[in-house]
Amino acid sequence: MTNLRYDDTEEALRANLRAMLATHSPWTAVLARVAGTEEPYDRDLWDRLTGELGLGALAVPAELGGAGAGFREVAVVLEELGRAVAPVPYLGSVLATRALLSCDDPDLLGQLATENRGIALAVPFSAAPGVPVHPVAVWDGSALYGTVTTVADALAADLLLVPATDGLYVAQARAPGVAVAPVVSLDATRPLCDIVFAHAPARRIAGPDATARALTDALTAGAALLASEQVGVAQWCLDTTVGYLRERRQFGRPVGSFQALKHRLADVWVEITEARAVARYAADCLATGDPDTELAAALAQAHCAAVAVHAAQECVQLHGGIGFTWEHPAHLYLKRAKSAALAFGSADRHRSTVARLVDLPAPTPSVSG
Amino acid sequence: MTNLRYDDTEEALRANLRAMLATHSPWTAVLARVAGTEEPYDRDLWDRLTGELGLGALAVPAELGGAGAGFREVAVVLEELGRAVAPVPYLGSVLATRALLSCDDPDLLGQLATENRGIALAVPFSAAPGVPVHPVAVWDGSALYGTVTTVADALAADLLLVPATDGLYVAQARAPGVAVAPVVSLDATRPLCDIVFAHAPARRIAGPDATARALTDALTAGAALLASEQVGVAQWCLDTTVGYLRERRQFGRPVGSFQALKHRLADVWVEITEARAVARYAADCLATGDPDTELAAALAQAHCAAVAVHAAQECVQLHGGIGFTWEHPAHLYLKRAKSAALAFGSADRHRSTVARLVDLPAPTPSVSG
Amino acid sequence: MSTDPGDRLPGLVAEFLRRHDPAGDRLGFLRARFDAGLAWVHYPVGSGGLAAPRHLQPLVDDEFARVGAPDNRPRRNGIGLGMVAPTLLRHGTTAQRDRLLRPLWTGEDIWCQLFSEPDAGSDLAGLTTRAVRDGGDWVVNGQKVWTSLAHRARWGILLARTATDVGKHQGITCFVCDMTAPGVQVRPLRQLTGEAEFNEVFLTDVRLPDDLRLGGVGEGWRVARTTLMNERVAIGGAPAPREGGLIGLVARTWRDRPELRTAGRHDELVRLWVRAEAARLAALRLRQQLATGEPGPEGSAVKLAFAELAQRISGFEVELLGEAGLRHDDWTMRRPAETDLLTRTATHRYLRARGNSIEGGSSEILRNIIAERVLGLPVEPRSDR
Amino acid sequence: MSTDPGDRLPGLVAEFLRRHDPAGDRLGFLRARFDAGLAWVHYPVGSGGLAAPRHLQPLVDDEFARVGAPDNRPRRNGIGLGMVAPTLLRHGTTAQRDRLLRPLWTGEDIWCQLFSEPDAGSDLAGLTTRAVRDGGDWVVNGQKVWTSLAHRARWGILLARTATDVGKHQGITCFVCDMTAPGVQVRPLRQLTGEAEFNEVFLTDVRLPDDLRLGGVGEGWRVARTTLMNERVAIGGAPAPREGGLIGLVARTWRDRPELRTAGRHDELVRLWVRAEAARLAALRLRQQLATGEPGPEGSAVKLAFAELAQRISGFEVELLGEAGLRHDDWTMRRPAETDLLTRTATHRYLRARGNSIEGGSSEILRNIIAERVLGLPVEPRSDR
Repeated sequence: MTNLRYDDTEEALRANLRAMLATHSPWTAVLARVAGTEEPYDRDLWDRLTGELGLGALAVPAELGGAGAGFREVAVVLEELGRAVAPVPYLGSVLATRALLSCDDPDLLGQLATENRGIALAVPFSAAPGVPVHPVAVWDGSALYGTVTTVADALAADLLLVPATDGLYVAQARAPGVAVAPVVSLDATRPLCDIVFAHAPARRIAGPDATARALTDALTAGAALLASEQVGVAQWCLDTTVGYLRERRQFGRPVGSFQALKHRLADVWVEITEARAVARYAADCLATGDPDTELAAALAQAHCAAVAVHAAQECVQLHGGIGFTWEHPAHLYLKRAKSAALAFGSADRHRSTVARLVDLPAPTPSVSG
Repeated sequence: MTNLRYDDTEEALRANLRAMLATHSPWTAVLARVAGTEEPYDRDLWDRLTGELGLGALAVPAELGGAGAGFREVAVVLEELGRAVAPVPYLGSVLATRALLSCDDPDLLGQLATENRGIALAVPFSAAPGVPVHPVAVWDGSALYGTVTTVADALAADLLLVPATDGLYVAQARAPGVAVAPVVSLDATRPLCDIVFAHAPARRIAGPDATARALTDALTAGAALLASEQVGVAQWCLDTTVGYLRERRQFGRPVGSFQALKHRLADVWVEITEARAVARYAADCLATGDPDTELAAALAQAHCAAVAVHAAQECVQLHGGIGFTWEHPAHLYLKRAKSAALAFGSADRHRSTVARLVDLPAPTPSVSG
Repeated sequence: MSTDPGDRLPGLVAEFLRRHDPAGDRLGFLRARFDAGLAWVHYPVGSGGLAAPRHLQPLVDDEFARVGAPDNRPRRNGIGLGMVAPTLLRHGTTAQRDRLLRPLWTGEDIWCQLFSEPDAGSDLAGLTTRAVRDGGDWVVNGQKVWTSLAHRARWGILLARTATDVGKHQGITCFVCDMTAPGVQVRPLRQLTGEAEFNEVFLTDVRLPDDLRLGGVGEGWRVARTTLMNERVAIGGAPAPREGGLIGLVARTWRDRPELRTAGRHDELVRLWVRAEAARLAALRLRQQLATGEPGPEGSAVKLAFAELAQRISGFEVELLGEAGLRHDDWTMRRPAETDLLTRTATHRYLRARGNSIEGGSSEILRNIIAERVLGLPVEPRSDR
Repeated sequence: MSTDPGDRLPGLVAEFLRRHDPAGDRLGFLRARFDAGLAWVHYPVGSGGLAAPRHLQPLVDDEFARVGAPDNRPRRNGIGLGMVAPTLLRHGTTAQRDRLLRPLWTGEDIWCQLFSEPDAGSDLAGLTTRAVRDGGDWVVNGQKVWTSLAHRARWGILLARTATDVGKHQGITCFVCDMTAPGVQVRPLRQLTGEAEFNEVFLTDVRLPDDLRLGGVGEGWRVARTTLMNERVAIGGAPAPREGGLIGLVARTWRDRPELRTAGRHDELVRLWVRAEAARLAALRLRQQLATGEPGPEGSAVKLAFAELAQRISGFEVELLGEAGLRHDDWTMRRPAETDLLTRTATHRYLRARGNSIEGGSSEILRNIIAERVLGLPVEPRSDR
């Protein structure tokens, strides 16, 4: 039977990671970075996470030099990174890893795991599982031409996995012919970029069919795992709001004693409780290769995106004026939550997928009125 | 400019009617009738309303013997009847009157106004404006065959207006060949029936084109005016709940002082404020023949139905256990509100109409994913 | 032989079945099953169990079902099995457990719950039913309401005020009320569906011997909490397969009747399906977490979501049906044996579901509990304690 | 000649335009228009009006607009025109009205509102800024926050505590604060959009002569109520044509970009359109009811609905855009002259709209006001008054 709890290993991983993030990436540091440094990623933190905790290769099989853990652990990592809105390219690296696992390219995977090289899948962050992405063109089987917009985590990558007309290619991100241009992102803690390939040298690692499968697998994993990040975001928002309302006094009493606010926070708690179960289910399906994975991933994004947005909106609202300022971290979570709602396709698209998979057909458009 | 207020004449009409209903149709009487008399309508009350207040012919032009008032006044009457969930066939008579006005049959209209004869339009209560109804068959231009189900207010009618294959017919409801069978209605205060015509004598009063127009006009008027009834229902629910929560004490204080409940009732009040503006707009458009009438009617049912249902549900909920009993009147309003949400087409259908009229096209079903 | 109870249980069931004929005397079979510790395996030995982990129970039930053994008709005695039994287990004396648990489990004794009062409402602790000591007895006077099964019940679990000079929560004591005792009068209470599932119970000079007191004098509120937390889990938390509840009913209507489909309703239906599945997974996750422990305030979330979903789904169903949604089946006053949501009309489901957020702890009370006991938000200023 | 002001006004405007060249000196023209009573015709004669019905104002404005006359740039001085002017009219002395209303109306004097304080939050009356009498002056010390336009303002309407030995509402007095006075320091306050529309204002030994006191000593709360009720009407109640607000923007995107359409989004968009139109009609109805009177607590509903709609519509817009919704335009710290919701990205609108339910009376406070002052529900038990 599917296991929706966190097991002891997962709880230990969570505790380690949370402690490291508390020390090395408090929200004040994230805010300072967002507010104006040149470097959008926290490279020191990323080095620690990949070096000390081995997160970069968490999902790479042990025989290829990876940590050999599963997607359940990856999900716990994402939950904690979401809770800290940590500016590290972890999600992008998981996505690329999942694509490579489907391509069966053990050399490249092994290289990634042992050399800790950054890698990203060059597709728009909004690309949804099962929807064809616009491929770049190929010249003579060895050079790429074209543009991919709004890519997540590619700014930090050494290697790019690029869906092209006749298969999946790997290119050096800093090679001549590759121009990576930062984008002003709604969520500045997850930098996005546009990539222009103009005769960029590249090597083909999979044919068209394997590419389609690898993309679907990667984007499905992205949708399934992002749900855990969303749970982390939502939980931080709830915890922080509860903490604030316990202390803040108005009208001669703690604001948290006002029943209307209590009931709204109780509702957020119920939503998070459900979102966590959904996210755990998605991670467990992914980890065990359950045939329900496609549904679980669609369910995850049909449900958890709105929960994170709602929690973040309530966090801003119930902090009152202070929550509307740049100096308070609430907006980092609001922007993360709202951006994540667009990642891997909107909830609306995932609901269509759910409907297809569970046989709830849309009306056939015949009658009007 | 459109007038969204109530004018002095309308307020006076409201005051008279409310006083009469308070005296002759308190909720205790309505409940007793619903709980088990043979006669679903309050015939005494209906006689008073048509006789003393002349409501039956309110919308019939003065030159034909009617009261010559307009649909704005009719809307106020419906608001008060909704507030009292009064078991009288007023809505059905308004619907038939509107159909006759479109058919330009002054004789029949005059007869109705002066003789106070009950009349109903034989279409399902759920029939929506602009959607073709299933017509009954005609034999030799003078007899009807077929079944019409779930008709409102026809149990009380002397005359039936019947859409048939080649036009609109008028039939005696108690003639041989007409079988009117009561239905167990969700809203027992608005009795429904099925009607079977088996060689029922009838007279044609309009051809196919005029019939289509008359039906659209009647159902549009129904949708527009029902909104006022829904406002009356919602307002009663809010007023009654507020009154109860002001008195009821729990946990050592008035229940109405609990902020979560206060905020919910404030939200209901805001909804009713908006629903009243929408309902007034629909009534005013109808009264002045505004070209926006079709939109106003669709807007009315796209918006006001849910407001009445929400107010009734909150009324049951916030009364606690007592609101769930048969002895408390809240359920009469809940059933009225829920039934009204299906009358003249669901909110979903009216939203489609809004979309068409204001040029918000549905997607063309081509891309899947 | 393994000492893991999961390994031992199938053997115990098989052994039991060798000795007892499932096709024989029904009551005898059930009593024997109780005595063998195969009733609720997580209960102590002697109280129908084997002190085994709670999650092994389905394994045992499945095995008995497989061979066609009679069950204890759990839906006929939901209050007894779901709420009273855990309360007796935790707060009852050995004598009370020995006397009451077996006939409860076999279904010989139906139980009801005598907590709610008309004037107290959600403020359960504001109850005014009095129990006054008279020698070795207690004499009870008062009125209870919303008592399902009172007209069939042998026993009721009763809260009564035994002291008025202390805080309102401190003055309450819990009793087992003998529903056959003189002075107990049960009247049907008709609800907005037209049916009477519930009752009003009038208690007039009802004498209860002190050995029917459950827990200490003045400790009734603590006892009631066990009952109530189990109630919420019982109401919301039954393990259901996907589409096992109301959503499955609506989904089947959708699949069977293409003419009802519109784009707007499609979106609403899929939203409801997603929410129902999320709630189902949350209930499953809670059940996995509670596999060994007792229900805490988290169970409130499941009950809260269950009520909201039942209301939204049944409301949607009525609208989906269009013309048919205007028609009801029957307003006749009836006394149904159990809440029947699946075989009657959509209108009945819609109306009955209104009660889901009132009965067994209103949704408002559950939100208070979550806010205060799970989130730790401050209580409201109160003058009554 | 008719005595109906509706008949007289066009003649008065024509007469005025014969004597004053709309293409001439802008300020001179506006001052003359004020003096002629054509500024706000429902104000008294001498205060820029003619004591005419309020609903005639658009008629006058349209006539001036038709001939291309300069207007007073109302959006640059929203607080002054929308909230301060009615407050001065109701609570100001004749001398104050004579001195302050004309330059306010012409736009010579920009106004700001010095009510909110960091520690008081929604509990506005919990303010701690002190004003102490010193001879003919008052000396003010404290801090204000969320002050839009403070960096451009000539005057501010200020609440300060003048007594601490009375109930917290009774100890407040209202002043007109000279923003050029020594001791007034204005600092930008950056909001989550990256911009700084608002300011913090530090008041250090600011001396205000007693003739800048607005209303009686200790009557500041009553004065503030006039300001706040007008604020809510000003924020939510501007008469708009159909699709005049954010919904029009989204509707145009929908019409222009068929590739963004899905069935689910269609349903959501139409629901939002319906709600926006309902809110617009409600605001219009309120305006018709208030044609002659002053705004009451009912205006809170309009502001509440406006905030919720702005948030839902802009949130929908971001999701509708898909990939483009992930991209923002600019996080640079800026000092916009006015809230600009229509020309920037959907992401900016979404973020800025979060403030709509906080500023100018939070949605929570507005619900309290509706519940208590419109519905008459009991106030919460309070220990602070």
